Amino acid sequence: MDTLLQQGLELMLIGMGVVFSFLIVLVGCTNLMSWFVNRYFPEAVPVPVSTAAFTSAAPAAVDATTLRVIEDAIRQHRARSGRG
Amino acid sequence: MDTLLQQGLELMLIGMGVVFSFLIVLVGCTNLMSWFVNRYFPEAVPVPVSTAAFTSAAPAAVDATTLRVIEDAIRQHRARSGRG
Amino acid sequence: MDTLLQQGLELMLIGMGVVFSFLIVLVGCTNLMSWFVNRYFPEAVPVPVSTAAFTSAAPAAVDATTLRVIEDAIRQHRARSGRG
Amino acid sequence: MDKLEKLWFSTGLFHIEPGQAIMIAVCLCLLFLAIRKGFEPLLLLPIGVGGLLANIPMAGMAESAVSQALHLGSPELIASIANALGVDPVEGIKALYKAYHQAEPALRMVVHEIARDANYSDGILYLIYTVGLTTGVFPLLIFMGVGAMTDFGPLLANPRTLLLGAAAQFGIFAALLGALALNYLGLNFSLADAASIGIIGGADGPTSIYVTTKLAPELLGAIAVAAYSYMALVPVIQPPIIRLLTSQKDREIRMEQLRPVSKREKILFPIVLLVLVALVLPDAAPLLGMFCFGNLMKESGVVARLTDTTTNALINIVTIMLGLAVGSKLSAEQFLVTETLGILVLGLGAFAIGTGSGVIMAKIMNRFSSMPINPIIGAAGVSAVPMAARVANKVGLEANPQNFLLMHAMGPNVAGVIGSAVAAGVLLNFVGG
Amino acid sequence: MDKLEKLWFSTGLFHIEPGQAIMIAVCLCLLFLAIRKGFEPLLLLPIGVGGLLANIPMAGMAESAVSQALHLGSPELIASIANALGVDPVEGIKALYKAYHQAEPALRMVVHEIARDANYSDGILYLIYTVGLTTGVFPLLIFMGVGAMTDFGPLLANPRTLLLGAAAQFGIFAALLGALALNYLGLNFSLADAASIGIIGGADGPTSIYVTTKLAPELLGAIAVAAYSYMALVPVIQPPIIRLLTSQKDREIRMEQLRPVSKREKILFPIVLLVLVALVLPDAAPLLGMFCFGNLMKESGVVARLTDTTTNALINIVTIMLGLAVGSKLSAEQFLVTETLGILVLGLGAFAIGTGSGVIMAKIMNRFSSMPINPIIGAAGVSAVPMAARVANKVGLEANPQNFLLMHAMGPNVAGVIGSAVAAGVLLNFVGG
Amino acid sequence: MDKLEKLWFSTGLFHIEPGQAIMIAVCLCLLFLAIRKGFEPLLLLPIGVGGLLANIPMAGMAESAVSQALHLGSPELIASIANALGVDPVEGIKALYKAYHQAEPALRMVVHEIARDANYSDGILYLIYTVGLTTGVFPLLIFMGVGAMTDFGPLLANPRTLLLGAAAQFGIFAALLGALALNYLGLNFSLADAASIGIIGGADGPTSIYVTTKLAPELLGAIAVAAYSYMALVPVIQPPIIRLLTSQKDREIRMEQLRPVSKREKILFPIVLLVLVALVLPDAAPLLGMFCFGNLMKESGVVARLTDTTTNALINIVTIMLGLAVGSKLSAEQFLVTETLGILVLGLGAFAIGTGSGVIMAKIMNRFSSMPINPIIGAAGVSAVPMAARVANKVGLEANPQNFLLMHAMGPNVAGVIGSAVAAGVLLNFVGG
Ligand code: NA
Ligand code: NA
Ligand code: NA
Repeated sequence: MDTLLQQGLELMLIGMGVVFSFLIVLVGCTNLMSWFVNRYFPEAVPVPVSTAAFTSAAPAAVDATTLRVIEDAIRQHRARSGRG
Repeated sequence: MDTLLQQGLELMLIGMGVVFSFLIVLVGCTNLMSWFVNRYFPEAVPVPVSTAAFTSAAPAAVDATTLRVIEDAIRQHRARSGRG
Repeated sequence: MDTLLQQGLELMLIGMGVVFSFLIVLVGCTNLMSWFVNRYFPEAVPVPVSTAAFTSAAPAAVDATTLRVIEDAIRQHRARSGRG
Repeated sequence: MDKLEKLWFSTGLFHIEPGQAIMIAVCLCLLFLAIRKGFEPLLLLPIGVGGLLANIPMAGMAESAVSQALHLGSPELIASIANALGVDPVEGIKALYKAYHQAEPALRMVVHEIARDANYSDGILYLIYTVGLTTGVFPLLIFMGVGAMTDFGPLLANPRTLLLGAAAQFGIFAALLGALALNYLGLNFSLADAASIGIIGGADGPTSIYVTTKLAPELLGAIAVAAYSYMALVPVIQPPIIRLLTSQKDREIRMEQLRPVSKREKILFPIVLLVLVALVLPDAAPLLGMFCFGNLMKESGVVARLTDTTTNALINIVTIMLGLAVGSKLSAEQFLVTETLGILVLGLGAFAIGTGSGVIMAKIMNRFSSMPINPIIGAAGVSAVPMAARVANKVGLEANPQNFLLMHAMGPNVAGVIGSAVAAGVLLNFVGG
Repeated sequence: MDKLEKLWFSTGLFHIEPGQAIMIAVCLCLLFLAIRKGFEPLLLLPIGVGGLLANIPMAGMAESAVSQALHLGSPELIASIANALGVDPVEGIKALYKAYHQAEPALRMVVHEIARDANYSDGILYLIYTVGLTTGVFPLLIFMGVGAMTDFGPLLANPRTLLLGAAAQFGIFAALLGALALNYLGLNFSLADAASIGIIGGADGPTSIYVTTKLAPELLGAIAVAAYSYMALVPVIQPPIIRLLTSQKDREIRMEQLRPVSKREKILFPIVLLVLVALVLPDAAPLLGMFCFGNLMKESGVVARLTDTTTNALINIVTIMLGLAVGSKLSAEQFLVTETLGILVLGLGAFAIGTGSGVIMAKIMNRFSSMPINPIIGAAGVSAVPMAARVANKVGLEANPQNFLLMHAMGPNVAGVIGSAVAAGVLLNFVGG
Repeated sequence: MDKLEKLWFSTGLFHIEPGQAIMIAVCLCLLFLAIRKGFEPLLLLPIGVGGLLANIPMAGMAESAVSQALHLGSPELIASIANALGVDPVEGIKALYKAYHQAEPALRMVVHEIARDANYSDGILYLIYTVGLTTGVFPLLIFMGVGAMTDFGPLLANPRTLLLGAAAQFGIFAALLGALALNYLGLNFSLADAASIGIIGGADGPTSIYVTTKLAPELLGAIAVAAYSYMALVPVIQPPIIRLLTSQKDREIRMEQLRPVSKREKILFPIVLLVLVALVLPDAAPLLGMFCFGNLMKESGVVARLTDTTTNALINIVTIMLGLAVGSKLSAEQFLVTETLGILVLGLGAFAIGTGSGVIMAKIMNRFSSMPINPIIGAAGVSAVPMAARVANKVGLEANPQNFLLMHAMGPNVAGVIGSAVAAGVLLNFVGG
């Protein structure tokens, strides 16, 4: 039992150790990469940070009615040949 | 042979019996459920029965030309990166 | 070794032979089919040859902006219920 | 040059058997019906192509590696297989194949390996069939998609119409009896065969295929073709029967506007149905379970993206594969038999009787109920969604141009789907088990 | 008539066990939470239905053919299986099943064949589970899709926030220890069980499922339910913890506008991450590999049609199947045990501790850094994308209506996904290996 | 602490072999070509990532459980496997692996089980490869999708151009001979290898992959990479060859407007082609059968929803999986050999010779025919649809700004697809059989 808890503690130490060291290294590599890219391959117009972490959560650029119309169209387009 | 036909008859009796009894019970449960819902959880605006049993057969709410335009758009959108 | 090269040569002869004879036969059948169709089942308005061999490369019938609007709509429509 | 000879020996013309030629012609007819006549093209087109591919001599696209090795292999190869099976090669291919199927799994794997080493591999149609149909996965996924496209609103507005869906299943059992009766005319149908034939009367593709693959796989080709053809022929089959069994006065009956049905009822119905199945009819659980799952996804409205994929990409992919797999069963030795004729006749009978009993049930219900039902909609009880409902609507309009029965007919129509799934459960339980 | 008796014997009511009834009720609750309360419906709805189907008596939809044969089969059938396994039938089903699992593959195939010949076939949920989860394919495909929907822009604009994602993983290991500690209270968790429970703190569905199927499949149902429920409860769980650990002044900290990130950086990041994983952490390669693949497809912009399918048809299909497969593990004997209570408690603890450690890490970083971080965004380090980031934004606006933290919170939020994948790799390496 | 040691032992850096490092670099180049240079990104991106994942040390994502057990397992584990195989462990891994592959299926399952019990499971790339490529399912499904995206209109308007598609296949057999000739330079290509290399000249991805997986799977990585790279390089490879073989006068030849083609002809063509294949060339049936199926779905117009899914969700999903599966074959021991150089050279030669013979064929046809053909379009006969046709159009416009050859070039272009499928059939029949 104790050995089990001990194993658990060990695992925690190693686990958090690996997680932190890996992500710290990743921070380093990322900074290096960004520095390198912006230093040697700068882009004319840099892309601004998109306003959401998920394309799926992209902002609604279309008003509701248009959207509904289009959705109907899509549904029809798909359902063209009826039941599968 | 006869036994086979007999088995068939038996099967018919049981089969139709089960089908009917099951669907009669279902009628009961459905009525109970509907009564219960409309009694205790009535909805503000009840949804009218849609005009088709298949969403895929949904009425064309978009005029043909719009539809065609949109379909082209969809096709382009999908075919953006050409042959698979 | 020589036998291997010899096999290769044989394979080339047979291969090109088959490819050519098959496609020549296909030319014949195709001409026959086209003649037959246009002779006995002519279509009122024949479909003009589409301007690309791939539907995916279908002509852009929609201007860029409309396209973008519609794509947003589609994306929203799909992403309606967020992350999978 | 021997290679040229080998070339000629490797053509289809050299090896084609009359049966294969006939089946290719049959499949071309199916394609004609699907494309030109619009007979359920979503399934008959893939089925037709699948059947055509399955009957290409030497290609073995619908056969396992072992079956190809036995039919196309060299004498040495066959000898080594016979040796592995402990059978004398002179007993012929049939005997070898039988021995293979009766062998223990481990031995079968050895034989399969011998075939593989001789460069024979399972045909793609065989693979699709094995993965999708022997497991029952394809019909169940399609049933899920159908559920996600079904609206129980009309049924909930008038639950009594469920009984019409029940009555129409009589066609199933009538055809079952008919099949057994045909044994007296020299045909040879087991109870399992008869059950599979009967289920054609369910007028529901996935249900028929699901039951047949479990009870009588060798009849799958004929039964699927019959089922989908007659579904396409519903506008031809049903009207005369309806007219025969109803008076002009019957057909003119006006039905009152259906009450609006709340979203909550629509969400709860598949759950109620599912629980009921769980408690009463476990044998129908796979079919109705997936059906209710699809419908719940649709009505809940909280998983729109899943519903969208279920009713489009997923059901379309499965439909293509299902069609090819069914077509792979259109082999000459299985299809070009008198039994097929019997199946076609019985299937037609099943549809007719189902239609009739639905109509009659409606008339009986009118006896005992104050609010009248137009007996025409009883015909929609055979399912064949949504075709049968449209037919009912059309016949109704002929009798009375103001009489729009479509919505009223959708109730029995979807009820018929449930009804035949229940019947399928009974058959699987009593015949299969 | 004996058939009527057989009919009654074949109903669910006759066979249902209390456990199954309770599990059906539990699944109905899951459906209620998914549909009415909007708890991660994309997964809890399929899981709920899958669990319901799995608990239908006699249907055996979540069981292998052999298990069905043993539980539902006739005495003769069981005797023949026992005979094949060389076990005395009187030792009971459990012993037979154990013997079956310990038997050699060839023998198992023989037994499976006996079951098949007796008309028992693998249930569809069992098939989906076997094909998609035991192989790890489903969670990996979903991870690919999630990668294709993730934008690392905010993270690249402020890479330091990766450390918040690291700190938040502390919840995983705390819960792991907690699980082991619970053994003193009479529960019985192995190290593998504890690791699977801990990973709930990763607040990442696919990661939890991937790890659990490899380390403790019998806990899958409970763990998946806990993981997705708590992800849905993030808006309830996190705010109090954040407020407890931060002063009003902390929460009002304004963070400067993120710098624009170039397309090139976004394309290179998944490649850098992938190479780093390859060199340092092979055990995390499957999860992070597929994740980076999806993200590279998205950011490269040259395979839009693949990205589109990955983030729609493919991920939706897999999500449905994954849900059903997870639900198939909601059996009474596996779920209705005190361990499940422990799992629910520990899972909640893991979320809370992860949130807390993320916040504290942010405060520590503020000690040593000039440009301050609003500690609220530390809470987003648990991932639960994008819910946790939205919560952080909301709490931030309460403290200061001008304080828009959403974008800043997305950094630690996606960092949390990487962090828990790394932690999963460590657990699989040390516990699994 | 021993755990720390285990930690270091479990890093990739500790285990990486030079070969793996080089292959990772190679894959990064592939990604660069796909993303930055736009080389067939739809396939080269997944292939590149697949190759990268396959070369991650210790991860074994492209290896079976047994292979992982042998390469990564403890001495005890290897000993128990050796014991099961009846081999002396000292003979080394290679010997064990060989013995495993030669063992009977049942024994192999036992070994696989030993590996599974030691917590090794088949890598995901290995699974995808096994399920999709060894069965041939992936290339066939992609061919179906390509068929559903192909328009035979231009070909039907001028069937003679089929001959250009035939001539261009000469590149296949020239490369085949070349491969055999290279044996004199110390390389070591069997007839099967040579056939697989030759098929690169078919300029058709799925066909090359289908043939190679059947004839020389160990060359798959190199051949697929060569095939797709050269397809992307068509705009570089073809123009000089065309100019070399044609005079300015040749290139200025105007071709008359193509006649309109009726819908019926388009529907009948795939059927005619399919029947012809059935009667003459069964070996090409799988490839051309699926191709015609896809095209029939498109032209029939009655199954629009199936066509839509086939050309989008389905082909995209399969493309992703196919790419990963091909990439999984980019292992150091298979790719970093002189043979690969030979393959790259021969592949280029195949493209060049195919282009040339197409052009020359066109000039020959002009000798015997009244209505002239612009020899440029002969180059499109190698297929590489639609790139080669666009190149022909571009070269034509250079010669004469009024000379639009695109539609005329589409004929030989799609003819080339049929041509190489036929050639593939011959090779599979004579080399594989
Ligand atoms: Na029915
Ligand atoms: Na996390
Ligand atoms: Na070609």
